[in-house]
Amino acid sequence: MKRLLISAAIAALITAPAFAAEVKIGFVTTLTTGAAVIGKDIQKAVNLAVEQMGGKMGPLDINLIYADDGFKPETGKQATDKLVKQDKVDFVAGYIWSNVLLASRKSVLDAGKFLITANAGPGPIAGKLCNKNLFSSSWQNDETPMAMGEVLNQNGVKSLYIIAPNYAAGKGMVAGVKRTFKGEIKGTDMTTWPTQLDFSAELAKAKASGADGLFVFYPGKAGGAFMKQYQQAGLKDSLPLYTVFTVDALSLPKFQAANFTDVLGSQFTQQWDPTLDNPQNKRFVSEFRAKYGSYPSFYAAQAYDAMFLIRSAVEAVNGDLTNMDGMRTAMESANYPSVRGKYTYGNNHMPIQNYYLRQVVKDSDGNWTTKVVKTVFKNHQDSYAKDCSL
Amino acid sequence: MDYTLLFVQTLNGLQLGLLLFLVASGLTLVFGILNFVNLAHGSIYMIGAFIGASLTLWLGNFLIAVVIALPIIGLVGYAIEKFVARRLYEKDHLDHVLGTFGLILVLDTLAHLIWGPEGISVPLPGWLDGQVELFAGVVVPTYRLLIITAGLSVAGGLVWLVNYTRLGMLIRAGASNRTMVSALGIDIQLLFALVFALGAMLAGLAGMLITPITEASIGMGGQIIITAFVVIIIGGIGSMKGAFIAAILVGMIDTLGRAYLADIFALVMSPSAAETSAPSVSSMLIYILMAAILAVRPQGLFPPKARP
Amino acid sequence: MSALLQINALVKTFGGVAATDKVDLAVTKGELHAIIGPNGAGKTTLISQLSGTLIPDSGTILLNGKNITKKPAYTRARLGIARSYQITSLVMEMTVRQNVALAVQSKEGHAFRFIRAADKIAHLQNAALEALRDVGLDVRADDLTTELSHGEHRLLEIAIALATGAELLLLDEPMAGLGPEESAKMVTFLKELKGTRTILLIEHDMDAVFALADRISVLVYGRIIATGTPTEIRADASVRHAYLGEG
Amino acid sequence: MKSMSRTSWITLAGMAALLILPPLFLWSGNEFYLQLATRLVILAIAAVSLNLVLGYGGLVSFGHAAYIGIGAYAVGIPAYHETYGGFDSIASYDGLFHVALAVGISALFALVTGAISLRTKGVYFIMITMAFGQMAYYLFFSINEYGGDDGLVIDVRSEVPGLNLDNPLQLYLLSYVALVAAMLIVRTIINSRFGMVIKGAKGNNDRLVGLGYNTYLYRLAAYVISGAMAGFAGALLGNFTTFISPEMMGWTRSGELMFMVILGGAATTFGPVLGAVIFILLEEILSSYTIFWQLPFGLILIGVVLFARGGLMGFLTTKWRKP
Repeated sequence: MKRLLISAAIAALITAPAFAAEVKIGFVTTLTTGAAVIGKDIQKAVNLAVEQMGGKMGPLDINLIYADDGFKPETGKQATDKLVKQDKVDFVAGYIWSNVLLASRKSVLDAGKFLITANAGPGPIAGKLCNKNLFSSSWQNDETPMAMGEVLNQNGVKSLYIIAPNYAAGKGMVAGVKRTFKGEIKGTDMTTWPTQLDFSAELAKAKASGADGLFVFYPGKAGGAFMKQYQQAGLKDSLPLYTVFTVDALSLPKFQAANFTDVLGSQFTQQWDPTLDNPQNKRFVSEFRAKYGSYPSFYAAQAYDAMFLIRSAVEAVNGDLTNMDGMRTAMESANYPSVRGKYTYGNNHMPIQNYYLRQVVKDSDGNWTTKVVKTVFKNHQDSYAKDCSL
Repeated sequence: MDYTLLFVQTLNGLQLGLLLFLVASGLTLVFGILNFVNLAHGSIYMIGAFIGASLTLWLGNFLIAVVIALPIIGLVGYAIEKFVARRLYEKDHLDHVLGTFGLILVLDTLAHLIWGPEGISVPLPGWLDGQVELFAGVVVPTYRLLIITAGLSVAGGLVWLVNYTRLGMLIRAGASNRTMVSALGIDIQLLFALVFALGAMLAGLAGMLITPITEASIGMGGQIIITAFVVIIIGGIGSMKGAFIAAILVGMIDTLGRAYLADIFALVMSPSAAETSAPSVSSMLIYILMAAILAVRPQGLFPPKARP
Repeated sequence: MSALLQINALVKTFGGVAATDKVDLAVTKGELHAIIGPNGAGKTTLISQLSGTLIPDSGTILLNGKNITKKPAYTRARLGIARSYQITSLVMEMTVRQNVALAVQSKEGHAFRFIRAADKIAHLQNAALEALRDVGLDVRADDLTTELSHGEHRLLEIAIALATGAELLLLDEPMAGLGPEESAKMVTFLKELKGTRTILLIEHDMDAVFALADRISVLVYGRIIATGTPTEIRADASVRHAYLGEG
Repeated sequence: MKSMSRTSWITLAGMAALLILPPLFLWSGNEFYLQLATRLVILAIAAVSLNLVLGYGGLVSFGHAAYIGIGAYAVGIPAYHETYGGFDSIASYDGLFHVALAVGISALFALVTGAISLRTKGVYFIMITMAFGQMAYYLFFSINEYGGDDGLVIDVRSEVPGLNLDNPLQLYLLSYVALVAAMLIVRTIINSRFGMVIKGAKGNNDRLVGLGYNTYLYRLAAYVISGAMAGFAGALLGNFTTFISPEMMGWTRSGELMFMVILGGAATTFGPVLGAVIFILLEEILSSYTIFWQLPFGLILIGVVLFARGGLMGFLTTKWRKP
């Protein structure tokens, strides 16, 4: 065992010194457990981005290191520590889960590296925990449900029943929709996360409440479970469903394979859609589909953007990675081709961007995908920016 | 009070309870007869779900897939017994816990390798996909009724099997007296393997039945196994009757807790406090129930008779 | 003559069958009182109720006039009852000496003493060795208990019971499974012990019982059918009929 | 008793390696391996404390991760309030206060749950301790104020007189000293008269009761001591990771602690430490090769249970005894 430790140390010694002409990017995502389906999609997008960049950012070679957070904050933090301390990366990107990001944030920022969140957007990092070296290529948690609340108002929904998982993001989503929805909230059920996947009791209550609409947030496999039970309960006509982060490009092929037609036509809000009309998005979606045979998810789109954001920083300083200020200024301008179209950064380094209403449709080949119905918010800024001291 | 809603929620609780019973019955059977603690029982439930789901997509019919998948999961159980479990019987419970903990890691990773991380959704035949109006105002999903029916039939079948068949006689004898069964010239190793396979089929069936409601996914076993253990501990480990009653009890308490706890709390505290505290308490409810029952009855509700 | 142990109308039933059926018994201080009876007569059930591993359904048990009927086993032990088991019950993973030291240490009132190593506490170890010497096991003091022979286990059981300093010893078939030679040794030992402690002895070996006992009670189907000196018992017609199978 | 000296030798060599190697990692520019060693040593403390009840006492506690979590929150919550205000009576950065809180609350939790759990035996005990662990998990999961499932970031480490815990080497050495202390404490307890009762009750509870020991109380005391020590390990872990989440208290974490004890060798002084070392290294090495590392890991776990009775310490001492 001693020999093992020593040889590990020697091996580390040999590999540790960074060979200058490369930019090291650590990408933290979920590669094990059932949630690995998201991490896999993200990997596809990131690999595609690297390929399209020809393996280079400015004069530097890209050295990309993936790390698995195991769907657990503690594991994610350990993985982050290793990236920062052992692999000595220049950028740490990724982070699907709010709790993993919150746990890992300090390790990256204390080491003076850039941290790019490509999905997670808990309130604190947009507000009091904002940092000059922390950027988001996604959104703040509350914004998407706020957009949905606005849609509900526009659709004339008078009363709403809410079902969401009882964890931080779930509570954030509920707070978000309540912030903009002007009608009456008939009831709110918070379910045990992530273990509870049978929603019969909640659906029965929602139905009995007599609300006009049902708002839910169930990411990942719980979303599939919820959609099915909603269909089996036959509530489509009496209690229309409004979701955020529940239906995505990862679940649609499964629904299609199971011929689960009720999901067609369902609507949800998001800052991106594969049909958005800009050259970068067209290239991304078509090459992604050509290479992997499926539509990219919004997770993939955000991770893809994160890579181009990083490239814009490296190019701006012409590969001088010691010029942190130069790279930061470059990223703050968001001067890179984003798949969501042009957006800007707020003082807290969260995107100020549009939110769209999306709808599930069949594409010309019969694949289930989404299209944009309308723009709900234009250049929307999150509500935590004022708490950020930057 | 809305009695229609109460009735529907009771049905929901019954359905959850019966599903739990399917998992717990296999667990308690294996423990009662083989004195074996099997944490990996949940992984068998998961594999059952995956096999059932794959066959459903392949054959295009859920019910036929279940019928074919059942013997397959039985074989999987048999293999697990033969290669791992059998070697653990003679060791103590701590070794069972650790060995089957390792088995969980192995089976979950194998499932990831075979089926990928995505999980599989399963379509139901049209006639199962709708709703039934039991009586005025009480509309329930057809499939939930199927689960209730299946759970009750399996419970009945187990009662018959254990009490009125030769295998059941051997099972009961094996439970109380291994030497006697061996002395009768019966291959006790085969008997044990069959019991284990039967337990696997029960867990697998539960997994197959839940997939149309949720989906087959990695890690689904780790979630149910703890609840199933709570059930058999409350019921008294090794007792089939205990497992049944405890499963229904846990299903009811969990469902009704989710449905009514906030209302009940609102009687004694502010509505907003009730709304925030109710979900926390309801997620702990079954553990509180278990601790309370064990505090009064350390052997559970129906401890099997002491073996002299 | 005062009764150290007084049992009144003790009843314990298992599934409707009375294993002990209104047993009355008085054990006098200093005597060796034997209980005999056919298999299944309820002897071990009786002992278990006295030691506290079973709690009687009804009736009373008095030790030195104190009611201990519902007291847990450890309390009874502290009040002065020590038991040797029919089926050897020792801590097999410990050394012989440690087994006895545990018994010696039980006299200290409590063992919430965390610092000093038990093996280094002289008076404990000496007392343990002494008890072992009494039964002739001192040479094996530092062997693991599991390495001892069956006969030695029986002796160790006695040594442990002695080392507790208990006033009343409940000996449940100390001769069980012993060869003739070992049995003889045990009888000699019990003879020496007699008079120093009050002993309630259950034993199948009739020769041993009649050689040792001051008084004998006969237990049949959970009832005491006779109590008396060995001579009286030998002469008792009901005993001969019910138990010794004569007449 | 020849194996005795072998055991001591292995223990001393192993502890010396743990003292010397990690600082070398730091000085050779591999701070990450020092961090790995810190986590390892802290988990070893928890394993040593679990060994007191599991190894020596035969009480299979399947909920010990809860104490680690409680200990970590005992650092995080006072620090959180000191930083962000509120709850003035506990708001503090004082390390001694954190430790007192961690040990105190853990002991209290062990006392209450142990009092109920120890009434049960065997599998019931395994499962009820797990149930209490899950309760603690869901409790912290649902306290929004401290982050719920998002966990709680500890912005400021405990302030300990004469030490700076932000210095990784000092934190490591403190953990190391704590580990040595934990080993000595367990060793002393186990050789004491109290320890004799605990070990005796594991071997033959009825016998001990028959001798007049209310073993329930002794076991409860051991359970409380073990819980308090694990809580202390949690306070260190909180300072090390500067982050706490309920996930640290889940039942799989408890299972991992049990595995460390069994892997290294239950009821030995050094076994749990060795188990923690091997466990962390295996996890680190296997997971650097494949994301499917849990497959070989699980197989090793099964192999250890099936073939390595007595754990690695048993294996090493018996192998070496033969000429």
